[in-house]
Amino acid sequence: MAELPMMPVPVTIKAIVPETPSIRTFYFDPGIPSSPGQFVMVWVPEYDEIPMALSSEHSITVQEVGDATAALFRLNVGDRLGMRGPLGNGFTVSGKTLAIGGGVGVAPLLNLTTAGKVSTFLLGARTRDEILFAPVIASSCNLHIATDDGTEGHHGFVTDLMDGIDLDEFDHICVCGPEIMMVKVLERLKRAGIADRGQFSLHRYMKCGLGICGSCSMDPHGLRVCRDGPIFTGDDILESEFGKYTRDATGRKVYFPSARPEGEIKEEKTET
Amino acid sequence: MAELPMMPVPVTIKAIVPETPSIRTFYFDPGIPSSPGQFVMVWVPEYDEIPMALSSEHSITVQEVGDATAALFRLNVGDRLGMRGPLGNGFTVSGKTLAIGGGVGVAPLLNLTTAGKVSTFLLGARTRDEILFAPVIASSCNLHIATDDGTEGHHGFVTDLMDGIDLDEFDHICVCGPEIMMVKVLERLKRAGIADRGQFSLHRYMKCGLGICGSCSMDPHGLRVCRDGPIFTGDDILESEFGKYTRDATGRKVYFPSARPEGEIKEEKTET
Amino acid sequence: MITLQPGEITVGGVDLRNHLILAAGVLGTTGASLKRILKLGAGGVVTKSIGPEPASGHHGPCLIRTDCGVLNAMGLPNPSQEFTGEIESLKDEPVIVSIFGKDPDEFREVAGWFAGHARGFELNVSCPHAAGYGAAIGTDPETVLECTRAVATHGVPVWVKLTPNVTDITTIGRAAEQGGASAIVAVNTVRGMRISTEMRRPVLGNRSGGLSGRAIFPIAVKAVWDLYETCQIPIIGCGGVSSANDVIEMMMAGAQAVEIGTAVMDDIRVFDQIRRKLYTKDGTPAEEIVGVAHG
Amino acid sequence: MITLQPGEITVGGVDLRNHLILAAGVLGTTGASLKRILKLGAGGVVTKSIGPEPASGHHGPCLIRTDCGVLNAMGLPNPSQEFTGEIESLKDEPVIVSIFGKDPDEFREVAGWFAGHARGFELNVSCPHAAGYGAAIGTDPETVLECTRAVATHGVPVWVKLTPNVTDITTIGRAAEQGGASAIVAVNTVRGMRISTEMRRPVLGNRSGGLSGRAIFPIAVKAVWDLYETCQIPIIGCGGVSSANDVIEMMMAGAQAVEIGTAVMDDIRVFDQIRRKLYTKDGTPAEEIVGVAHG
Ligand SMILES: Cc1cc2nc3c(=O)[nH]c(=O)nc-3n(C[C@H](O)[C@H](O)[C@H](O)COP(=O)(O)OP(=O)(O)OC[C@H]3O[C@@H](n4cnc5c(N)ncnc54)[C@H](O)[C@@H]3O)c2cc1C
Ligand SMILES: Cc1cc2nc3c(=O)[nH]c(=O)nc-3n(C[C@H](O)[C@H](O)[C@H](O)COP(=O)(O)OP(=O)(O)OC[C@H]3O[C@@H](n4cnc5c(N)ncnc54)[C@H](O)[C@@H]3O)c2cc1C
Ligand SMILES: Cc1cc2nc3c(=O)[nH]c(=O)nc-3n(C[C@H](O)[C@H](O)[C@H](O)COP(=O)(O)O)c2cc1C
Ligand SMILES: Cc1cc2nc3c(=O)[nH]c(=O)nc-3n(C[C@H](O)[C@H](O)[C@H](O)COP(=O)(O)O)c2cc1C
Ligand code: FES
Ligand code: FES
Repeated sequence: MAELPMMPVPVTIKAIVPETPSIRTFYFDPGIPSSPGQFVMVWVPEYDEIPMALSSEHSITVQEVGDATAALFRLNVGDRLGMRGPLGNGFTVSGKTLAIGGGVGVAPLLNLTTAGKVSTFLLGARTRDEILFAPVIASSCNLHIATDDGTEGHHGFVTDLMDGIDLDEFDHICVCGPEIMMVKVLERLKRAGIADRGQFSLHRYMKCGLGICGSCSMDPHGLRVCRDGPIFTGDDILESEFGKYTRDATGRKVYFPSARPEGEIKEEKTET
Repeated sequence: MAELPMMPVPVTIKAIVPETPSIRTFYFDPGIPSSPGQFVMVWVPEYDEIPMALSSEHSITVQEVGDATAALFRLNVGDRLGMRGPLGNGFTVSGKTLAIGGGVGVAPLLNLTTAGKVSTFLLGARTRDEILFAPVIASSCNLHIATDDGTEGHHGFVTDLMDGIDLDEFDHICVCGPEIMMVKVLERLKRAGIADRGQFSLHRYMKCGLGICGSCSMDPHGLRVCRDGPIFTGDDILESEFGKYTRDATGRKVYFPSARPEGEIKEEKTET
Repeated sequence: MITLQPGEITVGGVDLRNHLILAAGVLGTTGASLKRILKLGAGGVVTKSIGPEPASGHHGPCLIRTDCGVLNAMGLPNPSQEFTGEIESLKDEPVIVSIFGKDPDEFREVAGWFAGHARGFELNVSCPHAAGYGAAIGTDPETVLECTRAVATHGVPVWVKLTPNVTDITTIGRAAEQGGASAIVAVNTVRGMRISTEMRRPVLGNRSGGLSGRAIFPIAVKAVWDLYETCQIPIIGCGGVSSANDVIEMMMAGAQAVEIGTAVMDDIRVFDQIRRKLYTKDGTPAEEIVGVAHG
Repeated sequence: MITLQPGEITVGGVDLRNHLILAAGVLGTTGASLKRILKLGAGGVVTKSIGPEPASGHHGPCLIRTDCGVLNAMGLPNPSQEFTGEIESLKDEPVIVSIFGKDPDEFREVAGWFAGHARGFELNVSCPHAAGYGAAIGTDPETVLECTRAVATHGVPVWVKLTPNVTDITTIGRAAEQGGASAIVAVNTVRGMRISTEMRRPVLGNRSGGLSGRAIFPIAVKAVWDLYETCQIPIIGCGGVSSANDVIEMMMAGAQAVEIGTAVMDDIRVFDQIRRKLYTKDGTPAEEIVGVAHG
């Protein structure tokens, strides 16, 4: 792998494109030579440094969720950010690829799609306004949309769209979105006996991005999302904390709402 | 140039060959990949670290003159030394080369000679017993010998041998020996208008060998013998301290016996 | 290269599988991560430093690579008492729990939570970038002595980890020894800072931090050397170790074992890689190596 | 990159041709060598440290390369009073004479030899490997104050060069300031050691030495930062500077100029190389850069 980055590289914001009410794409220069699925640690001076997927070598696509992202949203064209990256492994695809994205998780998949590596894209959003990148995706591949509220495409979850597709046709299924959604995808792949074809882009709390601090370690194998990932194949995370809990900045466990208090999903039951 | 060396590399003494009553060659392993004229800093544990030309990639040829060389002379086959090197620039030759060596100064020239780069060798020594490497030199090129006491070859100085040779025939004249001898060689080259063809291997007090401490700096240009040298072309050292004084470990000047108290050689006068 | 005899060892009252210990705060936030490093060849592991309250640590950037090193100011993020759950399943493993507090009482309290599980404690009196903790305490011999004594009451071996950022590290080492430490760990990170010239501000969220990695190896060797000349208890070398030869070098300076942190960044398999080179059946007994450079 | 306006500057009472000064002990043993470095673009040069008696320095090895740095124990070799002859011909050049002694009287005496020639003095109270000199003196604020005061009597600007090997460098900086220093130079080398595992002994003839070069750059930046927060007199940054960006970084930490030593090893033309990148006609005035990272 390439040399790990050193000091943050200063980049200048060249354009800010509102994508949805809560998501903006920040185009910056110089770009970060990278491959789809890799991420950067974005330094928002005076606030924090946070991980962001590269939606292209010249952009990050950000959802405002807290302090640092809010600070980012207050920046203007001409302002500067510091970038450490590219980090992580990225997607590894060849042959026929299905992409499944939900919410801002579409960002790393966009990069893969515009590279011409995706043949079919299942795109999910809460509502019509929150659909990300539909036109550009539609121009590169076969796009199917689902919205929770039915305002566009299929009325329901993006996972429902998987039923209308012959999963077995695909060599790779690249997935990014809310963890609960990704768990559902993994369950389906597992049932189809092709969990190993799934490539899931994971989010965990990250401090160093270089595989040294341990804040992004996952149970039970201690895989580091920043360095061993952020992309993991489905079989690597089948019997893991994935979908059950994550950790906050202190290292304490935070359970996903759907996960039981014991932190265990009985997969068969929750699915039926 | 190659990476500068870091920690001393331990080598094992494989053979010790007495060359003359005061000079021995220490063969060691592993060898130091290098080019003729380069040197090493030789660490004699418990004593000191001293500069020595490589007489081959696997050997140094040492004259006992003081503490560290005496300690070296007490070592046996199987003992270890530390080597930092190769250091310095080495000789740069092509075409026809004349070598002129005196005393232990023959060492770096041997390396050049066995590489087949020398066509004629003028070899000087105090007396017959002190003649260094005559057989091996004679087997590679044209050898002329001079001894101060006339016990072998020409009775007189090695510089006298230059009179019997058409200097102009040679593209390079590589020289190493006592500084007073080298000065005489340079004077002759200068008179012949070919000072620039001379390559002189210089000795100055060295502490770091890496061009940083400054102990080997020469007047008046501040050339560092360890890094800019140890080989200098004649024109580079014509108007310099060369032949006049050197410096001791404290940095104080030490005048050569033949040099005037003012530290000036009036070249024309001393020669005539 | 000189090699060592393989086999279990005991250092500072703690049984270890080999001489290579994971340093505190590096991949030590979860039980799973510690287990992974043990599986990858570490002879023992030190946990992330645990304190009296859960803490998120400093704002980012928390860590940057520098020339031959890493500069970090994590700010001692830790889950506090909840960490007991992380290491429950590691009861039979060589786990040393690193702890910190602002005074002897806090040290004793935090240690109390782990007294049943930990094979040993390592006192972090040396982190250079957490106000009121770490080096704020570890530069004063008297406080070090008292914190050591407070934790020693639990009857579990106590290692005291020293900061190199003092005029004379041996005064602190002697204080730890007098306080009842079973071993000294030297050293924690060297205080440092980098500034982003483009942003016109220090890079780290905390402004300054601690330097680790190969850059500080000579500094750590010197600290171990000095401590070996003054203290009787075992010393564990830490700082920039990244090869089998570094391990031998630390041991010749006086260390009985080493801790390795930053080198996992270059390759998480570093323990296994070093182990393969360090041990051979006909290797030298470690006793013949430790401190041998003192002549 | 941020660039500076070219032109002469005055720092700590000394007029310099630019912000880049040759550090003490590096290629500073002869007048010719100093002249060469000036010709190659240095804005000023500091000589080898000169003491009360000629000294040969430590036995070798005196210097080895390490990861991103150099470890040296030269042992303050110097020609003593005879050095006056070396710099006579440099009367019109920006030459700062580095001096050392074992007490205020020795400092004053040595300074006296050069009072006519030197544009300034730099007091070496910080060399970590010369028993009784250097850092042996520079870790005690009171002694630093007195030595500074003793040399200041000559009426020539006095820079005091500090060691980073102390618990709190600002106490020493303040002492220098109180003693009448015109500037503080931070830092000298960081104490360190390397051991040859094959030889089973420390490599340096003196056993331990001082670390310099890029490895210590973050340590030096932090020292400059801390001093800037406490002292009023100008600070000159030293330690690991090897690029134009490093110069700007040191200045943002609070330095008005920098000294460069070890970087000459990679390329003796380093001053010229940095100068070409550092200065542009439309560069920023240095006043707007110095200390700017303190916000
Ligand atoms: C590999 C990776 C890629 C990501 N890509 C994107 C992307 O393309 N677009 C996008 O909008 N978001 C992305 N995220 C999530 C993004 O990092 C968080 O939304 C952001 O850090 C929130 O910071 P905040 O200060 O605004 O929120 P806070 O108020 O600090 O926290 C809100 C939530 O964000 C998460 N978070 C906060 N800090 C971090 C951190 N240092 N590391 C990881 N998670 C954190 C936590 O879950 C936290 O509960 C990615 C995360 C990872 C790990
Ligand atoms: C580039 C170079 C190549 C050399 N090659 C050879 C060689 O092939 N064979 C050989 O016998 N000698 C060679 N010498 C000379 C050799 O380095 C000295 O003879 C040796 O250092 C003497 O050490 P000592 O402790 O035995 O003597 P000391 O008693 O210390 O000194 C005797 C004299 O040796 C010289 N000397 C001592 N230490 C050093 C030092 N660190 N650097 C330079 N000179 C020193 C001084 O002129 C001194 O007056 C070379 C010197 C240089 C600079
Ligand atoms: C990311 C990181 C986090 C660290 N956290 C701690 C810690 O929590 N407690 C502690 O005592 N030392 C901590 N340290 C210091 C290391 O344990 C170690 O002393 C130092 O890094 C030097 O060793 P190394 O060069 O092998 O990394 C940390 C170091 C790093 C790089
Ligand atoms: C070979 C060498 C010799 C030195 N000699 C001296 C000296 O005589 N006096 C002094 O104050 N500092 C001396 N130093 C320290 C340097 O002046 C400087 O403070 C240190 O090397 C850090 O700067 P750098 O990283 O740019 O080299 C020496 C450093 C080296 C490498
Ligand atoms: S963020 Fe530090 S190990 Fe992954
Ligand atoms: S020996 Fe140090 S510069 Fe040449």
